[in-house]
Amino acid sequence: MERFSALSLAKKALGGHLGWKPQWRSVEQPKKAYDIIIVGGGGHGLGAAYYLAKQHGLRNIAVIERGWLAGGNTARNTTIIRSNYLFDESSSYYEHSLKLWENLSQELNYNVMFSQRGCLMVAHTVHDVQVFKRHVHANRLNGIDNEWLSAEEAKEFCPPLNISPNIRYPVLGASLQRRAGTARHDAVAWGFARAASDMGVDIIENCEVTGINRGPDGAVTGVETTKGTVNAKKVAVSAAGHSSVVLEMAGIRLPLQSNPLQALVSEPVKPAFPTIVMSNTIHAYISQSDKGEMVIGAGTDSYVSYTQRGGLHIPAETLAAICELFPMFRRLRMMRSWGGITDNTPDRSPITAKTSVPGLYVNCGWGTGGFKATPGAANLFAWTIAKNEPHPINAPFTIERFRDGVMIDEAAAAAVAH
Amino acid sequence: MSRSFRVPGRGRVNTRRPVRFTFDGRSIEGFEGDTLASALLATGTHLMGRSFKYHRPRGPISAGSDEPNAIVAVGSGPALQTPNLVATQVEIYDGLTAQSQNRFPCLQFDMGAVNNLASPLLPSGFYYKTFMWPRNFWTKVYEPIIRRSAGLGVAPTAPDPDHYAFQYTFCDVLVAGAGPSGLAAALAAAKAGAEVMIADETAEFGGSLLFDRASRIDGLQTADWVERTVTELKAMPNVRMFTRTTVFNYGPHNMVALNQRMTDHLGTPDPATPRERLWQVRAKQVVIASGAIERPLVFEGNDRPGVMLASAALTFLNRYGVACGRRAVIATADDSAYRVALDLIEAGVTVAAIVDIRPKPDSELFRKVKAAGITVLTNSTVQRAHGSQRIHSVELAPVLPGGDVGEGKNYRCDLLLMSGGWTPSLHLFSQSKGKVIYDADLDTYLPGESAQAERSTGSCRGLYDLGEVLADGLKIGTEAAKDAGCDGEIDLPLWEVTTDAIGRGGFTGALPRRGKGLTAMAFVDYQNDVTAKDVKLAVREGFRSIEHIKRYTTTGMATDQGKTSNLNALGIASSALGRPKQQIGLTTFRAPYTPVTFGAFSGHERGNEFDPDRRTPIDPWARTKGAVFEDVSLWRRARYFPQPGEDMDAAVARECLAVRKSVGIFDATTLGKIEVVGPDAAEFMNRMYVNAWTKLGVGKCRYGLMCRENGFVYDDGVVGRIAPDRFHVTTTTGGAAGVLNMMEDYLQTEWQDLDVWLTSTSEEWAVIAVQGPKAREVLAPLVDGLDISHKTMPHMSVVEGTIGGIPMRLFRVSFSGELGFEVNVPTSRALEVWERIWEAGKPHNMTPYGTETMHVLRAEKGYIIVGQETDGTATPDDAGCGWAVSKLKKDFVGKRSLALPAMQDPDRYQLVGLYTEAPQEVLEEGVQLVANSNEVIPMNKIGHVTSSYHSATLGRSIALAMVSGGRARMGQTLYVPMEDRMIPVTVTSPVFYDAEGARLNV
Amino acid sequence: MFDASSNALTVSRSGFTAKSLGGGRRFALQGRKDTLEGVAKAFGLAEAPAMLQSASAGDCTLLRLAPQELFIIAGEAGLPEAVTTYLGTVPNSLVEVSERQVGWTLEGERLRDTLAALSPLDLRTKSFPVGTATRTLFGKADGMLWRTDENSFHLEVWRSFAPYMVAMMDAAALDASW
Amino acid sequence: MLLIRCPYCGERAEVEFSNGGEAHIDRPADPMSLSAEEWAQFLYMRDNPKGLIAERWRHAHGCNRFFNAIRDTRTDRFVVTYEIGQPRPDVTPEQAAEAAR
Repeated sequence: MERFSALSLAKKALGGHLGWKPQWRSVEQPKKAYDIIIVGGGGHGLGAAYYLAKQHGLRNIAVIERGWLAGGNTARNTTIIRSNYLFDESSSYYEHSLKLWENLSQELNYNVMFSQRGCLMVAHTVHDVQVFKRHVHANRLNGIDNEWLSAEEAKEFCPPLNISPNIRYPVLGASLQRRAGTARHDAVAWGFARAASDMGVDIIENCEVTGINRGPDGAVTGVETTKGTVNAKKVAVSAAGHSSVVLEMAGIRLPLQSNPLQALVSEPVKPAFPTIVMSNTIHAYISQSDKGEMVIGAGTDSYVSYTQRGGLHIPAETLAAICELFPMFRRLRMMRSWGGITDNTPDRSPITAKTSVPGLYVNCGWGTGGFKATPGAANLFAWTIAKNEPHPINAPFTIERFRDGVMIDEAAAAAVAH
Repeated sequence: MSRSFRVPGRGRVNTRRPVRFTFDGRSIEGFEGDTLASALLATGTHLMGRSFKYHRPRGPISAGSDEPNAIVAVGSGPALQTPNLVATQVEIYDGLTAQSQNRFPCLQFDMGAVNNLASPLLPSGFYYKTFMWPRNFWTKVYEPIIRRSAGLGVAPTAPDPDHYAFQYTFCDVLVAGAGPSGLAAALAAAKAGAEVMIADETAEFGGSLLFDRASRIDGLQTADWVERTVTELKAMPNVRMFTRTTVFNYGPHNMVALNQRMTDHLGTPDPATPRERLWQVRAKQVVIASGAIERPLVFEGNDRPGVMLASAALTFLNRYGVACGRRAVIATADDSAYRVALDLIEAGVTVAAIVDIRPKPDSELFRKVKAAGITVLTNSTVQRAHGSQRIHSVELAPVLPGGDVGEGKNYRCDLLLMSGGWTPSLHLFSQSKGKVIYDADLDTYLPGESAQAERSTGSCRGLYDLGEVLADGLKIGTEAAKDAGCDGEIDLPLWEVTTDAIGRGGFTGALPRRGKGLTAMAFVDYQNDVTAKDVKLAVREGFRSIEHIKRYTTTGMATDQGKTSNLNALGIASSALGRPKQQIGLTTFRAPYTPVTFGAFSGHERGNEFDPDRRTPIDPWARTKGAVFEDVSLWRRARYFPQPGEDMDAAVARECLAVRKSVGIFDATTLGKIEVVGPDAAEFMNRMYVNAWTKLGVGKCRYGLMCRENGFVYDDGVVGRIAPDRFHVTTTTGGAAGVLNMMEDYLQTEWQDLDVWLTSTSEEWAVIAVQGPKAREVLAPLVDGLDISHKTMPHMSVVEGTIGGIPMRLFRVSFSGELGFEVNVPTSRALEVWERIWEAGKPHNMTPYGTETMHVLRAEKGYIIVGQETDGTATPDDAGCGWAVSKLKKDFVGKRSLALPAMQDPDRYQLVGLYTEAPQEVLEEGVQLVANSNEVIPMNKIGHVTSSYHSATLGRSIALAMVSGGRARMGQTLYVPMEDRMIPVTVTSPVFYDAEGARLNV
Repeated sequence: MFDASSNALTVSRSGFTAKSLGGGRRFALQGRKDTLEGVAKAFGLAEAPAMLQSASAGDCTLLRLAPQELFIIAGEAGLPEAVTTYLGTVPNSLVEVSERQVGWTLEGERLRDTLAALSPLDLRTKSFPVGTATRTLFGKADGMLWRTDENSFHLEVWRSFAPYMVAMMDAAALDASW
Repeated sequence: MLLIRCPYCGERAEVEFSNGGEAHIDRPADPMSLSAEEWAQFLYMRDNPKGLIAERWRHAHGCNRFFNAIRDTRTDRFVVTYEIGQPRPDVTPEQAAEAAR
């Protein structure tokens, strides 16, 4: 793999940039067999392939993607990265990921532009304050940075914030995780693809998995695809909103619902917003991209849909909330909006686990929060696949937890999985 | 620059109404009807903006909403300066102020243009390859620099004073676009009797007919035909017409969104006028008549000011009366540009040459141009346009057999027009989820099969001949009306159309050039500075999907969203990949069609109307008493009633003591109330709640606890049995709607056999809680002879009666631990009753108290608040309410889950009380607990504090906590780790006061 | 404008007025289909109004807001004796909700445009003829709308939503004139 | 914004409704007799089809009735809505094709 650097860029510039090679090998036709097939070429799947190769020495791997690489939720989220979750199980998982994010550009030799701009979670009610303080204390004792700010301190950190007592839901304060941030979503997937491909992983685009093959003993033997049968002893599904569809091919029902989630950006403006602000109470999620666009997450539609769109009333509601918190942005304009398919579990926590079918693994249920977990989930999923048992961090995130009543209910605990 | 480029006798601007405005501080005169771009061009000014990345000087290439270059800020002041508006759309008025953007210090000399010199180092994706060392430099050094140089305009910094309107509406046929096909379709549909809406994004109806001087319809100039048609449409009662209104979003089920701009074109609008109105239109049928956009040609220097689309020059000339230069060269791959040449000549502009990339163009127009003696170079290309802030010459060169480009010749010009053919606007069609199909003949994508009740007409489906377009509009309009159920007799007009016979043409991709052009910059996406080389680089680096190419290069991602660039990017990618265009496909068309103001989406949902502000009937009284309020779901509740000089702690201590010692009055109106009525009411309650209800006598109350099916506590409240078949159920304030919904869910979908019905009575009854040892003394004289003695009316009973003649349901219940009543009275009479009780309470020093005191009083008694002690993960037993769960019932919602082993785990978090070692130390709510004082991070947490107060009654602090195995830890010392110290606490019963309940039973 | 205890919240704009309704009582009556038919007969009607339809009987108006629900707008005297007598004989739920709701008579030539700013309901006469009644959403408030005449509606919301409703109608009425 | 046909009130805008998840999941008559596995199937496991789904809606801001619908989750086009208690209607190939379009 050719190293990227300012020097390599300058050298190539002399040659009119004609000397660049493809960032990853595009494999048109899969081999007959691999050790491991990863279904889903998003950030999580590509990352899992990378860590399998890098940390577990397994290189005979195919990543099979139905469409174009990272065209699903990796391309459709608002790139918020944070780890200030309430329960130990969650915060360990997301913190594991956040730590990987902090070195990811260097590790992959690909600038994923992880920008630790901090994430303010705004409290509007006495109840919000209680809940956020519980988060702050729980995080602190886990060694995860999260602090409580008064409304005035929050405004100092984010000057556009409207802390007037005269709005419908005045800001009573905010929690701040300074290490939280945003990253360049495509870059993460491309960086993983490049590094994985360099270690021998085959990346196959435009190839849809149409069946999961199993042997007489019930164990996985491979997959059927639109490019033919591909054999493997291990199949790992990382298909986000389509996880139910793929797992159903092996007869596995999941506690998942796929719902539309919309997001939008404004036209680019000069730096006007220094951080990430989230308000779960009035549903406003906003940050400013390096390009200058205000990146805004809207709510989830309540019904199952794979259309990658939703009603206009959903972003309208979000924009009303944004305009209340930041009334100077009312004249900004929506430039582009889009929808994704989120896969939601009943407790709004993910599943990264073995399934009841030997050799079949699943990483799904990330809902609206999968992007932040990309390197962490990939890393732990790789561990689970390689060792056929979970890492202690993802051990609680099984399918069986629903049967056993040991949920990790971040939603019920009044956190929101954004 | 001062010489005018106005062409007398041309254009639709009102030359009798001069309009004065400023651009970058310079005072300029235009005319009514001008856009900012046309008015500036009329002074010879092309330079209007700077590009995003390289800060290259730019002028407009288009005359419409597809313009990528001439992006300006309009208005002044921190609130009103609006960034990123398109100069070709901004209508001028007296006093308008406009500024160029993305330049420092000024448009003519921009320091940022240094990026242009460094451009060899800044190809697509350069940022992915650099800025990684040292690690922390990204956030601190590199990123801030990148951010400062990115962005276009400056966001306002003060709140927007304007307001925005919103409206739902319905129609039979919605026509998007009022060019020739749209007008024809609207006319046909309207004549068929359909309710028609037609909208156009510009200030005038007519589209291309407003600048088509050559064609005639029924012998009329096209603009006159427009006037005739618009007049006819306006006279029809079933037609609504909208200018300055963009159809920007085609949603599911034919819900289409329009944005109407109402005041931006006015100098001094009435302040009551909404700035914009967002329409949500449910249309039975939609006719898309969105037209086509001319494609630029991709060659070196194609972004120099003075280079523009041929159709733009024609528009500026014929619609605005402005010649965009004195001496033009036209580069084309399409016949339509020849018409532009003829019109320019007629207006006195010199056409130095026409260069046609096609080997053998031939059309009536071509012959006309030749006949006019204009130099036409066929099978030739543009090698390079010269100039910096304005083009001064262009090198035209022959394409040699074999495809190489020969030596060319420089042509002097101040205007270089280009036409790469036409790209049908598929945005709305694609948003409707229709699939686009590649048309080999036209070498472009066209609408394929419709996914919704929608049709495309005119040039957006590849028709360019005016006669055909008008006929198509009539046909499509007729069909749409018919499918909308309107098949009235139609007397369709037959229009006689004479027009230039437009041949076909078009080109996508980069023009051929001589040499490798390693340093040549030929722009595909103007605003984002994406060059042909960038697209090729992306392909070279392995980005093969058009979506990847778009993302890697950012082509099509600027404010114009690729209207002029997408097809050229596709063409270049196609050659680089060696795959035909149809195998590559287009990127998704994302809404909105053009940017839409945030304010238009939020409408009147702002300020206090952002959400309903629900107040109780006692609210005015509380305000006169100086109450401080808090938001609880949609309600505002009085939190405490400070007296002069008191803070919250002091007020709450006083209020608490008053209730404990004498009597307090509290507004509990916001509690949810549900009347559960029917012969099967008790059975229904048995199934919904964990408690048993069958044996609850009429006139008695019981604390009810409700779980979800997962076994976790969902809501609670006191329930009174009013009659054998009638329960008065109360819920938490925030839970009212959810509980009713959950009850209806089970009732309607699982237990249809039950004869029981639910009615919300939350707002039927206002609730006045009178609590304290003196409560009975206060109330007894008021209740019209009702016996409310302890004997007749013990704790947890309910009786119907009157209070001062006003109907009342009187509950003897207590959330304070004291003797207490809750007086339920009709909401409209509540204030009256409240004041009567208040008067009666004065001798007892009755004290009004708020939610904070309510919380302290109940915490002293160990009563939970659902949502505070519980968080959706607590079972009844966890919350210390195991006693409420019926052991006898075979089933209730949540019972099966409660039987899971995990629900019986002795280490579950259980409700306990905590005492701090220092009695005056009040713990912070939400702090965590550990078992050992020597824990280090990461600590083994065993619980957290859910409620914590100073108890004036007990003269010390108290806290409630959920602690792992808590009930087995009584007397243990636990620790609260704060940043600087460990606070020791002792585990105790959650009931701190009157554990035996003596005070309730008096 | 805020006085939640008062019913006297009105809107008066050119083209749109909302006048507070006078007194009267309200009953939510629910029961199985036969019961609703029986009630209709007790009111002296041939049959219960169909879904979303209304019927008048004496000084009572019956609105069929749900298959199992008749919403009754009554005078101060309440329900006729024949009705209460009948209801004593069959399973049903009769709950007085006179205090729960407040309402307005809406009139004016911009009535439809004003309501269309708040409600996604199709109020064209052909879709929502005189006599139609339904619950729907106005902005973020639930409301009960009954068309009493070509250009006159009867609107009720839960009491605490009245100030919100008035503020929103007022703003919408102003916008409707542009 | 979807247009949803309430079986009682006719076509109304989506904002009047709330979605109630998968339809035809009957609460077991005797939950206590179920194994934990069976109980979890009832409580949490859901069809999440990419294609036709039978789902519940509630006309929350209208007649307040629950009803069922068949919808194609690839297009959000409804095939039919029907009252609670009615069996899941058969969908003809023509209807399915139209919904998938």
